[in-house]
Amino acid sequence: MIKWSIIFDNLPFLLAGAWTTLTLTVASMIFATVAGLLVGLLNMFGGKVIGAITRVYIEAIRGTPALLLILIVYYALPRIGLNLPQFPAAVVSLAVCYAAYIAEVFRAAVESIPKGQSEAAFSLGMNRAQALRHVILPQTFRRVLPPLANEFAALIKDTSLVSVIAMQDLLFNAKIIGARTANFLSPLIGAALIYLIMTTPVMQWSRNLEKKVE
Amino acid sequence: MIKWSIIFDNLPFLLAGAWTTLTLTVASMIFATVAGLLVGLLNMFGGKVIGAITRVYIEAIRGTPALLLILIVYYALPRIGLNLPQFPAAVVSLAVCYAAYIAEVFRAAVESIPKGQSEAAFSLGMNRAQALRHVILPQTFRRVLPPLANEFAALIKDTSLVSVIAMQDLLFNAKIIGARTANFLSPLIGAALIYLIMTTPVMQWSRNLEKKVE
Amino acid sequence: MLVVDDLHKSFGSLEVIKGVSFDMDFKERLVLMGPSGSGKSTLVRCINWIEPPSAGRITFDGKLVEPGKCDIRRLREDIGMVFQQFNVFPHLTALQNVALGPIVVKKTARKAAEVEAMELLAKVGLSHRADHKPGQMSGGEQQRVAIARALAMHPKLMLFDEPTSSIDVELIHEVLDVMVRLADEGMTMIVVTHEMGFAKEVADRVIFMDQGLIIESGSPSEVFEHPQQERTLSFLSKVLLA
Amino acid sequence: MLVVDDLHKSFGSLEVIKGVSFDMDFKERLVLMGPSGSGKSTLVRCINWIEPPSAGRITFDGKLVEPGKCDIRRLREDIGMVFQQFNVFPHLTALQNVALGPIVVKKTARKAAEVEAMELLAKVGLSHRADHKPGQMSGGEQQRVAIARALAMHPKLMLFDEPTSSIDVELIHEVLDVMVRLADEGMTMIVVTHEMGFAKEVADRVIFMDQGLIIESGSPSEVFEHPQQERTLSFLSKVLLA
Amino acid sequence: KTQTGTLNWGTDPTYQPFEYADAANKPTGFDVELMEAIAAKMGRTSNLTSEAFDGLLLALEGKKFDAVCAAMTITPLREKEVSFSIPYYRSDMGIMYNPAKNNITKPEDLVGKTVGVQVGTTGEIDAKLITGVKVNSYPDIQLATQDLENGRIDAVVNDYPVCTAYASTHPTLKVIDTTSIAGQDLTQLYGIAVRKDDTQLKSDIDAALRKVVADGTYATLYRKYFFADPPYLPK
Ligand SMILES: Nc1ncnc2c1ncn2[C@@H]1O[C@H](COP(=O)(O)OP(=O)(O)OP(=O)(O)O)[C@@H](O)[C@H]1O
Ligand SMILES: Nc1ncnc2c1ncn2[C@@H]1O[C@H](COP(=O)(O)OP(=O)(O)OP(=O)(O)O)[C@@H](O)[C@H]1O
Ligand SMILES: [Mg+2]
Ligand SMILES: [Mg+2]
Repeated sequence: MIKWSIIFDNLPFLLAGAWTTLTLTVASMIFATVAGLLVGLLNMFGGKVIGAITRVYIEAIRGTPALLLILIVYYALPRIGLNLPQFPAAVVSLAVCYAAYIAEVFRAAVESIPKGQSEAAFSLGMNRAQALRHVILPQTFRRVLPPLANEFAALIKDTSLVSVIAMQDLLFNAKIIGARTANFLSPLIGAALIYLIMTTPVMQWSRNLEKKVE
Repeated sequence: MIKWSIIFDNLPFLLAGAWTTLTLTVASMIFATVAGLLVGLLNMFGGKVIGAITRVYIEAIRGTPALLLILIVYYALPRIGLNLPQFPAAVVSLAVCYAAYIAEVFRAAVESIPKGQSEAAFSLGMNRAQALRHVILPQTFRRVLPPLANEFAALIKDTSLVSVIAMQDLLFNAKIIGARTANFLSPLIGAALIYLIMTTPVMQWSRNLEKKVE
Repeated sequence: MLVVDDLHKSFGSLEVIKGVSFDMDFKERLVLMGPSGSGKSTLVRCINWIEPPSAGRITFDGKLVEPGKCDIRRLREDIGMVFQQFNVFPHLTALQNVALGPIVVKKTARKAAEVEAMELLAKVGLSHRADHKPGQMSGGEQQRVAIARALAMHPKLMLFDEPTSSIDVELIHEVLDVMVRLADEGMTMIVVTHEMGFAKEVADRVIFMDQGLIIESGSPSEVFEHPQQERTLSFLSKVLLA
Repeated sequence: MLVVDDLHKSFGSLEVIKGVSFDMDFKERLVLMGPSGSGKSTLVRCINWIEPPSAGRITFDGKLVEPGKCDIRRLREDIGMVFQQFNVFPHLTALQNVALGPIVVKKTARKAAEVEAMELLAKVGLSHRADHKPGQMSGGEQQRVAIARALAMHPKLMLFDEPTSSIDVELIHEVLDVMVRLADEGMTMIVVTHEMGFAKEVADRVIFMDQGLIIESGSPSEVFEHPQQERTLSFLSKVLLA
Repeated sequence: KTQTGTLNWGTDPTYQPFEYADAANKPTGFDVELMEAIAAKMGRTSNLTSEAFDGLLLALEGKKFDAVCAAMTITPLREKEVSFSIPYYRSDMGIMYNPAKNNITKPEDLVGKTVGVQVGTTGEIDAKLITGVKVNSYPDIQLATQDLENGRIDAVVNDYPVCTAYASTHPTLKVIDTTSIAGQDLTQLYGIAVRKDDTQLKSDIDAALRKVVADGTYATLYRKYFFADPPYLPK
């Protein structure tokens, strides 16, 4: 049923796709993390109006399929004059998507710091910004790593959605091999294994970090 | 940029797609929950060999893109003689996928019950099965509801992937409208709104339940 | 009725109980004291095998406790346990908490089990709370439910592991009162506690542990008033000062 | 130096402080007692505005505390607070914990702040722990770090909210010792505690609260030996019995 | 933006023999070589971008590239959005089926059966012309063929040359040639799509295509991929 020779013979092509997947993931993750931190902080401390706007953004993204969002972002960006080449466009659409998830990661981390910590900071005479900078955020960063690693693994997987619109990522190349060799299953299994090789260590790392935090 | 008339004129067609999305979600969720409970219990209490097998299943699924899994399940199942019609096949592939996530939900819930609870049960002379049935599981069910609701929302979104197996779901119909009216953005926005109408209450419900549990 | 002989317990490479031996008679009341981490909880938990010992022998009621040879679950039916964190079942009412053990383990008919559970709740002063769930109860009430739950199995020995140290200071007496009454009725019991008043009033013997060993043992007056060991003296002075 | 006048505090529809008035002088030591839920913590937290009062007036050091008019943050610099749960900063060493307030709030130079922090750690007996993080410390040590941290701001008043009730029984004295020394040095302080020994030794005045009101107030001997109120008597008898 | 040095165009390389990955997994096919030839005649180099078929025109409009050559049939609906070059290929419709399970000799035999098509193709439109046919639309033609082999569907309706290319690697499948369904002429003409306002590019491509036909390159390519002399020449 599975022809290993097909996977083996086409390994360079699969790996080329995996490389696209990986660079796309890393680039998107960087932008998503920066944007997510920003959105998260604005949502928590930006006041009523900004808080509401960022909340709508976060909830709208989290409630809509990533595939649909990517289609919207990918095809709408050129209409507002942002005519990016394929790779940057994919990065932007994934980052727009993941920034919402990562904003929630930051919010959850800040909220998981016991209330007593900020009360202790206030009781020393610190203002909100000082308490945030010197007491809350430093504690947040350790807690934020495990879920961020998880988002990274999720992002590796979600880059496969980009195959639906444009990019020659791992899944796309697997399908191309399937078309050429008239054996659909084998390259997909090969791709699945390569995805696992990429995601499993990240997820394991996330779990280890989580144990350490506890 | 967004032509509301396109969304409005094609609303029945979009809603027909949403109906497919919804029935598919509900049916898949039922199977995934039953299978997930089973896999979760086997993983925790099934002994070493079964524990390892279920662990591999859970980890493999969680580490691979759902899109890829659906392709594999949908196109590979017939080769092992399971030649299901389209809708049941879609349900099976989504259930196979989500059972792994839901198994982890059950595991996390069982592990979140303080150790003292099973110790108290043992100290009364209960065996493992009795402690599980009378003490642990009844407490688990309340804790399992919020994350299950979350998985339900995630499943609504992930049904959008079944357009790759030719199901006419909400996203698929939106794309058809886009092709026909030469305006992609409007029907996609319409679909996004309908997805939000389906997912937001579920996610809100999940959050409310979570607050109650605490 | 209970003989503990050269008991050892390690967690990984950490030896927590380093050879403890003592024995106690039917109706005897034993109080265990010692600094945090000295192994009191671990010792108590080894007795009903909730923490299986690493080495040593325990004889209970004339029978050697050996997993495989004797039924650990039967042993546990005969030994009641009360925890510092109460560990009452939050999804059940007080009545259901107390009746669950007999129904599930002893296969008592529900009706009969509930009748007895009501009697036990009356005994711990909680008749009016029978239909409440633990979430609506104070710590003192929850701990009394836990005691009634243990009693419902008609244990021959009761283990208490710091039963009052998670309870608001003005509710502690509720629980101590129940325990004193139990002792007066002749219950055999081992109590880990730092409540000096309780120890003086109730204990036949006080055992003082440090670093996994029994370093002193005797009647309350012997141990409290004339401690032989430096370590006991220093601990007692700190506890009494506090 | 502190005047609390008809203070009220509600959480939603639940009124927790129902009109509390008292005043205290410079160098006075006040002990607050009362059953769980009587509002002791809430009262103490209202004084430094960590919990903004719903009604009433607080005058501190001659100035009326009014948000908007006076600077609540300046007020908090003058009032040190020690919490039941320590609330030391887990990501910082003992030294950094103590030095952080002066550095961030008073803009003291890091060097100078750390020199003083070392002195304060010595004062609470923790010189050898300066470079350790809270995770590696006992409860007693963490609470002493918290006291040093509060002292680093040179407060005029120190608030203690059950500072010893999360600490192992044999480590409580470490913290009480430090507090007694502080009192001896003339620190003005309000202490919520049920440690009778401490209250008798240190308190100029004991205030007894119940259900959001002060029901009794006087010297320790007055309140402990001749309580006027039924409620005080019953509470004291329970605490003493325990 | 039109870059002078390159001809940026998009296609969906899952459509043998028009565009697909060769053994070295490089995109190749009739369309690919034709575009290379056209670009050469325009004095440019060909630069191919992959895109799912149903997103091609959208991406064109979004200026991700400037032309689309993807075995795309010229239809009035598409002509509302984009301009097409002069037709560069004429195709019939093919019906691919599994002779072990069904016997299909004419389009009407599909009544009561389930037919797989690629979403957004003329195959999809044509299959829907027959009343009583259930149509399943797949994102690419591989998936449809895969499901035909799995037996979930009874036939695949697609451009005839694509069907035959497929059947050549899947010997269990058979293809019939169809020129009309329900009285409708199914003969299709493929065009290269450009944006409506890009009139200069359209005329450049038309001119280059005529040159490719004139110097015989077109016929050579046709024989290479379809094993016959071209029955139709662009003009
Ligand atoms: N499950 C466990 N795994 C590893 N170490 C443990 C475990 N349980 C207890 N220990 C360790 O064993 C030692 C003795 O613990 P134990 O709880 O018996 O002490 P204790 O005398 O009851 O103290 P306390 O008064 O704080 O309850 C401690 O050092 C503790 O950290
Ligand atoms: N943030 C809050 N929101 C709502 N209710 C609160 C809040 N904080 C305290 N309460 C309620 O106010 C009442 C008084 O609480 P408080 O903590 O002041 O009592 P306390 O005397 O300090 O008790 P304890 O001895 O248990 O610490 C209690 O009923 C408590 O549930
Ligand atoms: Mg213990
Ligand atoms: Mg309090």
